[in-house]
Amino acid sequence: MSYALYRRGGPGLRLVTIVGLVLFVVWSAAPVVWLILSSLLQQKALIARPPDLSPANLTLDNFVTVVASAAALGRGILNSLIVALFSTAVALALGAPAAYALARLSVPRANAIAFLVLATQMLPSIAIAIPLFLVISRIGLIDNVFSLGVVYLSFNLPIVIWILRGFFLGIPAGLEKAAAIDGAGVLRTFWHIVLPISIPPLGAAAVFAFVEAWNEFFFALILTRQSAQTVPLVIAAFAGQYQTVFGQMMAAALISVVPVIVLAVVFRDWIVRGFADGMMKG
Amino acid sequence: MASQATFEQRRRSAGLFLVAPAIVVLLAILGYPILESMMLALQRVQLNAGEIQRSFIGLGNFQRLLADETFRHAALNTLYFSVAEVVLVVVLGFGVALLLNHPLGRPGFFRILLVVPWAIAPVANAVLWKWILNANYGVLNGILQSLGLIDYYQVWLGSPFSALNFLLLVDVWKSVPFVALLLLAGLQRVPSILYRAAYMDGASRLQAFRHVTLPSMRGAVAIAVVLQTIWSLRVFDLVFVLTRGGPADATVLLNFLAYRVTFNFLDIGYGAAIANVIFVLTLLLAILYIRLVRPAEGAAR
Amino acid sequence: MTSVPPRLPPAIELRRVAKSFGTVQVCRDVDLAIETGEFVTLLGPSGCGKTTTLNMVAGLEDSTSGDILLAGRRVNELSPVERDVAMVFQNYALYPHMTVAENIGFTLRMRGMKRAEIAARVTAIAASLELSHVLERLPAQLSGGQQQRVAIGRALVREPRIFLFDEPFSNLDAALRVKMRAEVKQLHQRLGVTSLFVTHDQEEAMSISDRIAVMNRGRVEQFGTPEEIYARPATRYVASFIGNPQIELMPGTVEAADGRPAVRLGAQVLPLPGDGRFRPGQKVEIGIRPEHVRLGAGNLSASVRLVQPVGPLSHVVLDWDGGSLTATLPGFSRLQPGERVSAAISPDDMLVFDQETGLRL
Amino acid sequence: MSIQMSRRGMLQAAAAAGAAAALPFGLSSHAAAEEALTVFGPLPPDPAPPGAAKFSEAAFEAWKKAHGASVTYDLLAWPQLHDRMATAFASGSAPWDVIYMCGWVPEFVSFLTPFADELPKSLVDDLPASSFETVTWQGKRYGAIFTLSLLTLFYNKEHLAEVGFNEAPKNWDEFKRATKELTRNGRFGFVANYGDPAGIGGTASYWMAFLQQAGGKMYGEDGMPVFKSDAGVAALQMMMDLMAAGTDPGSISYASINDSTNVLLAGRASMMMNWPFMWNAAQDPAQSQIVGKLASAILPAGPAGSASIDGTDAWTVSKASKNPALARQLVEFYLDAEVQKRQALDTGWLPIRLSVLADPEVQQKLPNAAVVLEQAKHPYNSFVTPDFNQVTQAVGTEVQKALQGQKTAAQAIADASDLVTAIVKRRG
Repeated sequence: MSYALYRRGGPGLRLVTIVGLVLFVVWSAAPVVWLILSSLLQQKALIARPPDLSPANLTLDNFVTVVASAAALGRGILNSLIVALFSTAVALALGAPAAYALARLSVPRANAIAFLVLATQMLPSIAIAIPLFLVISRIGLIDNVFSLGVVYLSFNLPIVIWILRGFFLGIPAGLEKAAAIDGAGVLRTFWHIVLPISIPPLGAAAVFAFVEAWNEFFFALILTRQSAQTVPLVIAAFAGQYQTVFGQMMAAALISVVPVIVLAVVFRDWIVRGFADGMMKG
Repeated sequence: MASQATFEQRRRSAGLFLVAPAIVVLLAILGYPILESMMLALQRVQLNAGEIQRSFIGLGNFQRLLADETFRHAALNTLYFSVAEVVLVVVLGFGVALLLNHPLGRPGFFRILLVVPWAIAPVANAVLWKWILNANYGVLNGILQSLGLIDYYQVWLGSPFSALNFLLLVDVWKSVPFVALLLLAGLQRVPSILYRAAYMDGASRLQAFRHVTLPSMRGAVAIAVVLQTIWSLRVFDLVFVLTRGGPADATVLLNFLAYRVTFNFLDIGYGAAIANVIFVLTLLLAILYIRLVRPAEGAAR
Repeated sequence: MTSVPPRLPPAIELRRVAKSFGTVQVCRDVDLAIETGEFVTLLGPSGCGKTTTLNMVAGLEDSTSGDILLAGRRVNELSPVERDVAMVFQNYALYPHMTVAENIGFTLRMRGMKRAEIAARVTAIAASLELSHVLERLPAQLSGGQQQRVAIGRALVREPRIFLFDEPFSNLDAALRVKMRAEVKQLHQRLGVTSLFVTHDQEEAMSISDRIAVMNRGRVEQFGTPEEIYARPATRYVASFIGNPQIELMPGTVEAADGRPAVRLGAQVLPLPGDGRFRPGQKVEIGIRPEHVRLGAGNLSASVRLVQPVGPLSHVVLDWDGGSLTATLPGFSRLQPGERVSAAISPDDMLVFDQETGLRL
Repeated sequence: MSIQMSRRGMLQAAAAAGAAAALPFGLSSHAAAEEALTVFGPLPPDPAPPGAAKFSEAAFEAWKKAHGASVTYDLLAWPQLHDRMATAFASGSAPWDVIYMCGWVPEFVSFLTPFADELPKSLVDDLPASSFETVTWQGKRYGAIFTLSLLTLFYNKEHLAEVGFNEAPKNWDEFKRATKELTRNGRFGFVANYGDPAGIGGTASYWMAFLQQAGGKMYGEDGMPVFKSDAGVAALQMMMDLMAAGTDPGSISYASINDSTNVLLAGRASMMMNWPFMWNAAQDPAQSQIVGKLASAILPAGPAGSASIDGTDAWTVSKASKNPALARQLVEFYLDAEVQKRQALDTGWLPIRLSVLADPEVQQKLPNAAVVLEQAKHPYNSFVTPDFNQVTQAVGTEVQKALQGQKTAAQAIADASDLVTAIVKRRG
């Protein structure tokens, strides 16, 4: 068996991989397909048994209605974009240097600090919601997209630090030494060497932070009123006490997924593949 | 213009300079709320005459927990849910990562598809699954019946055990993508030279996986496990939408209980006590997992 | 009271330099003075502290105590760039995201040199290293030898005062290693830049160095020219580390035979040089290098156990009363295993070490 | 511009917004002199106020102009109302003047002002006296119900006719028999949402309706639970019997009434207990397969007659309001007879004013109005207390256990009684 074959696998592994990929596609896509169908069907057809998929029931009404509510959904998307981009950018800007410091710069008690940073995530958000609301309302920043974005740092920053720290720990020490010899100080080493070779994990961390901020519901519920409402609240508004307008809710959900999908398309290489395989060879 | 600090001192001070902003920001956001929630856990809080009245009762809330059967029940549910979720998510996530790392799984399509379950807003996700799992008009029943796998429509969320496991299934579905992403990035960091070495050493593919891939993935797996532990203990919206903790408290997880007690019962002190128990429990589980995944702490250095 | 003529201070000087990580002492009181233009190798097994010493000279690690001087100036607190040293790393440590040109030019960029000048110098260096055609490639697209040359080019481009090499050839195959060794030596001869080289390969060290510092457990056991190290090892450790095949070491006791000192090795008694270095009853260890064992004449009776021809030479392993002994003979030996031979060793060729201190007597 | 989340006629809403923006700017110069009110309530199709839901918009504009007031709506999906309110109250910064409540008056009473005591007599006299029960605490009236929302029985006329019922079951025995006979052809006789134990419309509140039908009460004069009685057990036994007779087994998993409503609307169940909003939903061909087949009746009588529970959608005024008088006037406007009529005709939410309920136009458009009015003649106590959520959580969970066969009715009621006693005592 050649090495190439060894790495790629023979027909057996190939079969297993194909079956696995098919299962993966079904597992990931089936509920999403149903989501798309739901958004295209009248409620009447959805509650039929089995669901009545006849073309007569297909309609774009749900989308028309949802898009017509552009005031709410549009503002929600805009707010979510601002909150998510702000929170992601700040989380990376603060988190990447911190992660690097905790991974490589012999900061005293780095492991303990890193663990404490993570430990902040172990207290449920429910527990801090009321005190947080109190503080933010005292300073008059309720219903403000940026205060919401700052609150999102409370979970985005620690996770970004943790993800990146893991990767920074794996960077060969020689690179930093070479940079030091080449005359780059710590900050320039970080900027010119560490960050460029960490684009894949940075991409993953950015996508993570963006998605979490984009979809966050609980803090958004408590800390916004009308003007800073984010997309999840707009979506949730389709589920009332007595009626859930399921098709419209799914249509709104689909629309709200688009930016994340765009992000995934743009970042799909960076997220995981990064540079040529074996970049870290040797 | 020599600075009077040595190389390592300079690195250390640069490190402090780089780590400080993040810590300061975190402290500024979370410091007071965390301390406050710990204080609240020691208090009895009542809404009276238009304001909050708080009285210090020491460990009274925690004593109450000991006698609270719902809490015990919720703790057991949570333990099962959390452990099962971490295992399932990491194993499935690893599987997906391996698939997408294989040349056949490289096309960007798979990677985009991977992100989708995670990208759907949890609110919408929970409602989507509620409809899928509906006992009367749910599409899962429809599909299984038309495939001949079931004779009658099943009440998936009707019995305690089944309801808890379907809750688990939905959360696993939503959680796998990120962990897979993390592990995929980790897989691509495994130096290919190690596989060459394994090949030279005559290791079978399985042995190479066991002795090259797994050990190299320790760090990534550790992060995935710890993060997933934290998240699985924070599950709330799914319970809120899918089952409301029912039937008969079968799907009450600790975080949902903390929510219920705090926001539905307005028993804020007691709710804070439950939240703090979750905190301690998460901390212990995280430490345990870290120990399990990294048996030799020094070996990684 | 001799008057010392004014002379340049050593290019690199270490004074009682020590380094410990927590309770682990990696380097103990290392003293070393390297003259300008010298090519010095730190030689020793892995974990002996040689790389740490190199890193301390480079400014990549702090010393716990002691002084590091470059050209007479204490540099303990200086950054690597202020020390004006260049370094070639084990595994090359090329920046994976930069092209060859960028890798080589990075250090110039860090000094704020103008783009055009950087390009000119990179081009020149690349030409001298036969890298011109790969300048726009990423390191991952290069062969091992090319990566090695890029690493050297990166060090050369800034024309440093000192070159440091940290096991630079350990990833290369044997033939390439020998070739690169020659290239580095020629480079040194051409440029005459003070160089400090770290390796665990004694042959590499012998072939490339002006002087060698043999390190063991954080200490410099001996610092001298390759010849001194080989012919007059200061310690038993140095003797055993240098030389291929390894020196034979045999414990024995000093006796007086016919009024001359001799050493008893098992049943055999071998004469020692009569220069008064030895006291009867002294516990010693005798080291005999293979090329000093002369076969066909003498009073040692031995039998052939193994014959290993290596081309120009043959190594013959012998069994005798004192233990085993290796002899090196020119050409292809015709000896057969089991054959009995007689051997002679000149007292002057014997290296005698104190059994307790390991120092050569 | 406040949020316009009505899901119907969204285009009109957008058009209206455009029109508002196009108003001559002279009008807005009065802004400085305006009194500002903020109203916190649910988004339609849950019962939303004029201007938020599409009714009485012109009248609302006129009212604002006449009172020199600006009104800002802070509207939220109903399921999230309680949380945001709880957070705001618990943090001591609730910025609203008029607040929607649904059985939460006792819970939040300390943040409210008993404004309803000052409502004009003419208005109060036109409201069912019993409508104040859920908004009265310690003798003071803190809210005004604005829609008569009682549980009644909704049924599929066609299904019932198939098994020989020309009208709704009148009593428990008929109810059980009908359920049993209707359960056929893959359909179920009855469907409910027993998934969520707590709150109004939760499992416990259904049992409370049965409890009153059996002649029982939740609390005694001293405020302690008294439902550990024959009536309490009989009520639960009735639910269990219905379950066995042919309640959709999925009922135990339906966490919101919407889940079970869909079963009835799909024609897959024949009867359910539901709120007045059901009527319009069933007539909408986009979501209903039983258009024209729905009928409504008062709930079947138990040993003590028919009885129901109250949805208690009410307007309250915050204690922190800077302008409580204007806030009260706004609530009076919401309860204005003409506004009430438009509310009924345009949104399907029944009025609370007796005169409007008796209006022939209303009765003709909403045939169930008469039924609800009739139901209102029977008891419909929802037994709200400050710890209503906690009590219903405890009771509802025990009821769920009994419905699943984990406990007998007597056991479950005894356990529930112990739990509720502890809750009431802890309140002190």
